[in-house]
Amino acid sequence: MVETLEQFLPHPLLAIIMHAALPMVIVFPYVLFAVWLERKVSAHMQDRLGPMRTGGWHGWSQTIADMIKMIQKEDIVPSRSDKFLFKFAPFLAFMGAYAAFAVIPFSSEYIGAHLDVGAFYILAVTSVVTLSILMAGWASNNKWSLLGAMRTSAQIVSYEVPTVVAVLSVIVATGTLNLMTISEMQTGTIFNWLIFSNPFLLIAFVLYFISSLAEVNRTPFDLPESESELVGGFQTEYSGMRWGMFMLTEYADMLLVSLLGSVLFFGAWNSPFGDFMSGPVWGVFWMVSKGMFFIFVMMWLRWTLPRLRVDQLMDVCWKYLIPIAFINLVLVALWEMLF
Amino acid sequence: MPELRTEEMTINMGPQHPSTHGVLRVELVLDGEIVVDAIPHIGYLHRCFEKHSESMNDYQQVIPYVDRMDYVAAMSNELGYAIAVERMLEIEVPERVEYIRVIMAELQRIASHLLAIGTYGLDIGAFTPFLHCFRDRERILEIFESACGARLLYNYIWVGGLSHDVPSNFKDKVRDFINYFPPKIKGYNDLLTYNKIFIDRTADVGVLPPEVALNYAASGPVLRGSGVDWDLRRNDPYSIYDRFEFDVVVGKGEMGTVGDCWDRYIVRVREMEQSVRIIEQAVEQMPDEGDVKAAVPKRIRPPEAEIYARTETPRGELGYYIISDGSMSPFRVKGRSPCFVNLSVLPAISRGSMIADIVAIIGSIDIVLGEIDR
Amino acid sequence: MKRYFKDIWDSFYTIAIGMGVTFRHLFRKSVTIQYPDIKPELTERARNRLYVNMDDCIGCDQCSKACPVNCITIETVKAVPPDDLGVTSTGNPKRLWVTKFDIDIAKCCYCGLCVYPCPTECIKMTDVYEFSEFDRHNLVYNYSTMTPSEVEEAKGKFEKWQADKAAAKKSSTEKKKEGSEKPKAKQQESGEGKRSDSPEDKKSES
Amino acid sequence: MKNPEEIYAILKEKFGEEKVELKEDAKVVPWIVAAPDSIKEVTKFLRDDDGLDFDYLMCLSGVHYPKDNSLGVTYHVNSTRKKHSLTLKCIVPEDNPHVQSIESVWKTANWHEREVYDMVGIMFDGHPDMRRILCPDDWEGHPLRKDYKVQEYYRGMKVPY
Repeated sequence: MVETLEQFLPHPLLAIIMHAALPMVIVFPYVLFAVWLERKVSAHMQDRLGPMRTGGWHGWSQTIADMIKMIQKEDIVPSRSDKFLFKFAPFLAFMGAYAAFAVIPFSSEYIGAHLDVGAFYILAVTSVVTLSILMAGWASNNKWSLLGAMRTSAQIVSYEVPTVVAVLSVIVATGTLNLMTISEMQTGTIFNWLIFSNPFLLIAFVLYFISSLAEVNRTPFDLPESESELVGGFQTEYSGMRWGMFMLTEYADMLLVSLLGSVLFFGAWNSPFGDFMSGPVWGVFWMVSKGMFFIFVMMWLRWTLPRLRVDQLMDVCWKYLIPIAFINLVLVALWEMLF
Repeated sequence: MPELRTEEMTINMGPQHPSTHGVLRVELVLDGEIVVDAIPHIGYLHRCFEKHSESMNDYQQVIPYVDRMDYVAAMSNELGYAIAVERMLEIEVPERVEYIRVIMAELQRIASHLLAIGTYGLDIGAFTPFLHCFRDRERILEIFESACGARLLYNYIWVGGLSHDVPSNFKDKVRDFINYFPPKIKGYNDLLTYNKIFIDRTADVGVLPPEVALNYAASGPVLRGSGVDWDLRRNDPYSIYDRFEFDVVVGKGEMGTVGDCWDRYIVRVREMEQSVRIIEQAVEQMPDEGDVKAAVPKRIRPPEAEIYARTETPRGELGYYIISDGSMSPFRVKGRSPCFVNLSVLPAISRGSMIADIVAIIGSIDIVLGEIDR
Repeated sequence: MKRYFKDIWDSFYTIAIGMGVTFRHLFRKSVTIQYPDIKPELTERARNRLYVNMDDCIGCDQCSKACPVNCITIETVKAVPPDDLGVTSTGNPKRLWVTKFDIDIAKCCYCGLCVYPCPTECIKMTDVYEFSEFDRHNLVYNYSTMTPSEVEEAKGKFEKWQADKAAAKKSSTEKKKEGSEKPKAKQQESGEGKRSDSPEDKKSES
Repeated sequence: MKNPEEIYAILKEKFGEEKVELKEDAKVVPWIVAAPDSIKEVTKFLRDDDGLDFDYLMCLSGVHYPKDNSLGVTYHVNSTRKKHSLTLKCIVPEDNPHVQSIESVWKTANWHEREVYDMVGIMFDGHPDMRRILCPDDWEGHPLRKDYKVQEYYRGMKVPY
C-alpha cells in the first residue's frame, strides 16, 4: 500500500504520512456518526426522538455542530492543576487509541503495519489510554478526578488479563499473532470464521466482549466516569475540545475493540457469503459494518444496564472472568489438539 | 521498609452533584473508596417556609408555599395542610371532595414513586428506566393539569374543599390511566428491579434495622422497607382512607437483609400497585354530583388552638404543627417533613460502605431537598 | 459452587430480559413532541401568564392582597364627581382611577389565588407560557392604561376636590358646630395611604 | 391506647406535680408541660415504660411566645404499638433558653433540636452536635423569633435583596 502511494506522491515521507492517516478517514466520520447513533439509539429506547433539528433528516449533523461548538469553547485549565500533564493527557489518550489502528486489517489490501506481533501490539499500545486517564485525573488536582483515575487504572489493569487470555485462545487456535494472517485464515463463507471453528472460542468471544467493555469504560463498567457517583470522574475538570478528545478516544476505543473482535472471531474483512460481495473495498465495508454491529450492542447494553460497584467490578474480573478464561484456554487448546 | 503512610481523604459530595437530588452536601471522610463517615449538610435550599407562613395574611395563602416544600408531591402536601387546618376549624368537607382528594393523593403517590424509582435507576447508572418512568408520570400530570391547570405546583386542595371541580371526563381519564399503568410496572421490573446488577448494587447495602428506623423516626417507604408495618393511611386513618382495601407493603429482605436499599426500592414499586387499587375503588365509589367548594370558608379564622396533623405522603409522615392565635394569619406553622427525618439516618447507615453505596443509599431514601430545607 | 453458576446464569438471563425490553422500545413510537413546531394543547384551566383586563378593573386591591408573594402592586386615585368612569362589563361601578397596576411576573408563582377574589373577573390566568425576556425588568408588566400626565391630572383633581370638600366641611362644621363622621368611602385616600388591613373595607367599596 | 389524662396520671405518680403539669383547657388535644431540666427523664420513662411504650418521636418544634417572653419546645410523641400519642411541652424563658437534649432517647431528635436551635435559639444541653442546621454557621439571630430582624449584610452580601 505504501508502495502504491509512493508512485503518486512526490516524497516517500508524504506517502508514509498519507498511509498513516488513512484510518483517520474511517475513524473521524465514524465518531461523528457513532455519537449521533448513540443519541438516537438511547432516545428511541427511551421513547424519545433524540436530536431532530440540526441538518434536517433526524438531526444528522448534530454532532458536527457539536464539534464546531466544542472547538470554539474556551479552553479552561484549572489554576492549581499540573498544566502540562493536564493539557497533554487528552492527546496522549487519542494517540494511544489511534496507534492501535495501525495493525487492524481494514481490508485485504490495507493494513497500517504488517506486524507479526499485531495482536500483542494492540494489547500493549491501548494501555497508553490508561496512562493518559491517570495523568488527566492526577493533573486535574481534583479529588473526584483522582478517584476516577484510580478506578480506571485498577479496572483496566485487571481487565487486561481476561482480554489477553481470550485473545490468547484465538492465537492458540490460529497459531499466529499477525492479524492479517488471522484474517486471511478465515476467508470463505461464514462457517470459516473462527467463532464457528471451535465451540470454546464462542465462550472466548463472550469473555473478550465483556472485558473489552470494561477496557473501553462502557456501561456496565463505566466506573471511571460514573456520572452519578464521581460527577465525571477523570473528565470532571475538562471542557471544550480537550474533553472532546476524551470523547473521541472513547469512541475510537470502542471501534478498536469491535474491529479487533471481528478480526479475531468474525472473519475480519471477509464477506459472510463467500465470494459474493467480497474484494478489497467490500472488505472495508464488511469490517466497518461488523464493527458497527458490536458498537450497537455496546450502546444497547449501555442504555439497558445499571453500573457495577468497584468491588463488584473486581469480583467479576477476578472471580468469574479470569478463572473461566483460563479454563477456556485449556479447553480451546485441547479442542485444537484433538480435532 | 517504613510503613506506607495513608491518610483519610475528606471529600465534598455536593452541593452540586448529580446524585444528591438537589443541593445536599455530604461531607465524606474516605479511606480509599470506603466511607468512614458521612455528614450531611443541609440548608442550601432553605426558603423560610415557616417564617413565610407566619407573615401570610390568610391560611389559604400558605398553600402555594406548602406546594413548594415537596415539589414532586405537592398534592400530598396540600392535603396534609388542608386536613390540619380543617381539624382546627372543625369543618367537614363534602363526600365528593374527600374522594377527589384521595384519588389525587394516590395519583400523586404513583407519580412521586415513579420519579423516585426512575431517579434511583439513574443513580445506579441505568438511564432508560428514568425516562420510562417520566413517560408514565406525564400521564398523571396531564390528569392534574386538566383538573387544576398546573402540572407541578397545584394549589388544588384548599382548606375546606378544592379550587376547581374536576373536569367532566375526569373519571374516564383516571380509569384509562389505571388500565394503562399496571402493565408498565412489569416493564420496570424487567428492566431494573430484577436485574442482577441492580440487585447486586442495592441488596445488603445501607441496611437500616427496624429498631434504628423507629428510633430515628423514619417513615414512609424507608420505615416500611425495614419491615415495620406502619402506614398512617391504615394506622391513623385520615380523610376517608378507612373505606378502602389495600395492603401495606413491607420489606421482607427478599434479595438480602431486611431494610436494605432494594427493600426500600421494592416497597415503592409495590406501593404503586396498591395505590392503583385504592384509585380503582375510589373512582367506583365517587359520587358524581356535589359542590366541591361548599365548605370552603370565606375567611379562615381558627380558634386559639394548636394541632399536629399528620398524613402519609409518598415520602412518609408529613406532619403540620399549626398554632393559631385566633387571628387570620397562622401564629406558627411547622412542617415536620419526612425527608428531613429520613435523611438524618444517613450517617448511621452509610459508615463502612463505598462511595457508590452512598449514592445508592441517598437514592433509596428518596429525598427532596425542597422539603428538607423548607 | 452452585451459587457461582446461578449467579452467572442470573446475570445473563436478567440482562437478556432487560435488553429485550429496550429493544422492543427501539421501535415504539416516541411519546415526546417536537416542541416549538408542535405545541401541546393546554387545558382550559391552564395557569400561566396573568392577564388583566383594565377595562373591568375597579382597583379594589383584592388580588394584590390574595397574592402570597406580593407580585401585584396597585395604586389608585379616587375619581371625583365630574369624571364618570362608567361601569365594568359585570355591572360594577368604577370609582377609582387605577394609576398603577404592576405585576412582577418574575415573582409570580402561578398559584391562581388572585383570580378567585376578583369581583369583576378581570384578572385571569391565560395559556400563554412563552414570555421569557433577556432583562428581568421587562418582566414587570404595567397594566395601567393611564399615561403619567393623566395620573398627575387625576391626582390633582382629587387633591383639589379634597381641598374643596375640606373647605366645605369646615364651613359646614363652623355652621353646625359639631363634628360629623367621615363617610366610609373617604377612607379611600390617594395612592400609598390607601391600603387598609381588614377586608371588610374592601368589600364595602366593591 | 391511653388518652392524655391517663398518661398524665402515670407521669404525675412517677415525677410529681412540680415536674409535669397537664393543660386540660387546650383546644383539640390537651398537652403536658414538663420541666426543662427533667424532660430527658420524662421522655426516657415514656419510651421505656411498658404501659406507655412511646417509641416514635413524630415531631419536635420550637415556638416563640412573645407575649410571655418565653420559648417553648413541643414534642409530639407516638406509640406505634400502643397507638396513642401525646403532646409534651417545655417552656423556658427567653433570656436563658436551656432545655435538656433528648437526643439520647430518640435519635431523631438530633436534627430536630439543631433546627430548633437554629430557628428559635433554644440551647439543648447534652446535644452532641449543637450547630446550626439550615442557616449558615455564622448567621446572626434566630429567624423564627417573632422579634427577629434580618441582618443587613452577610459576608458583604446584602441580605434583604
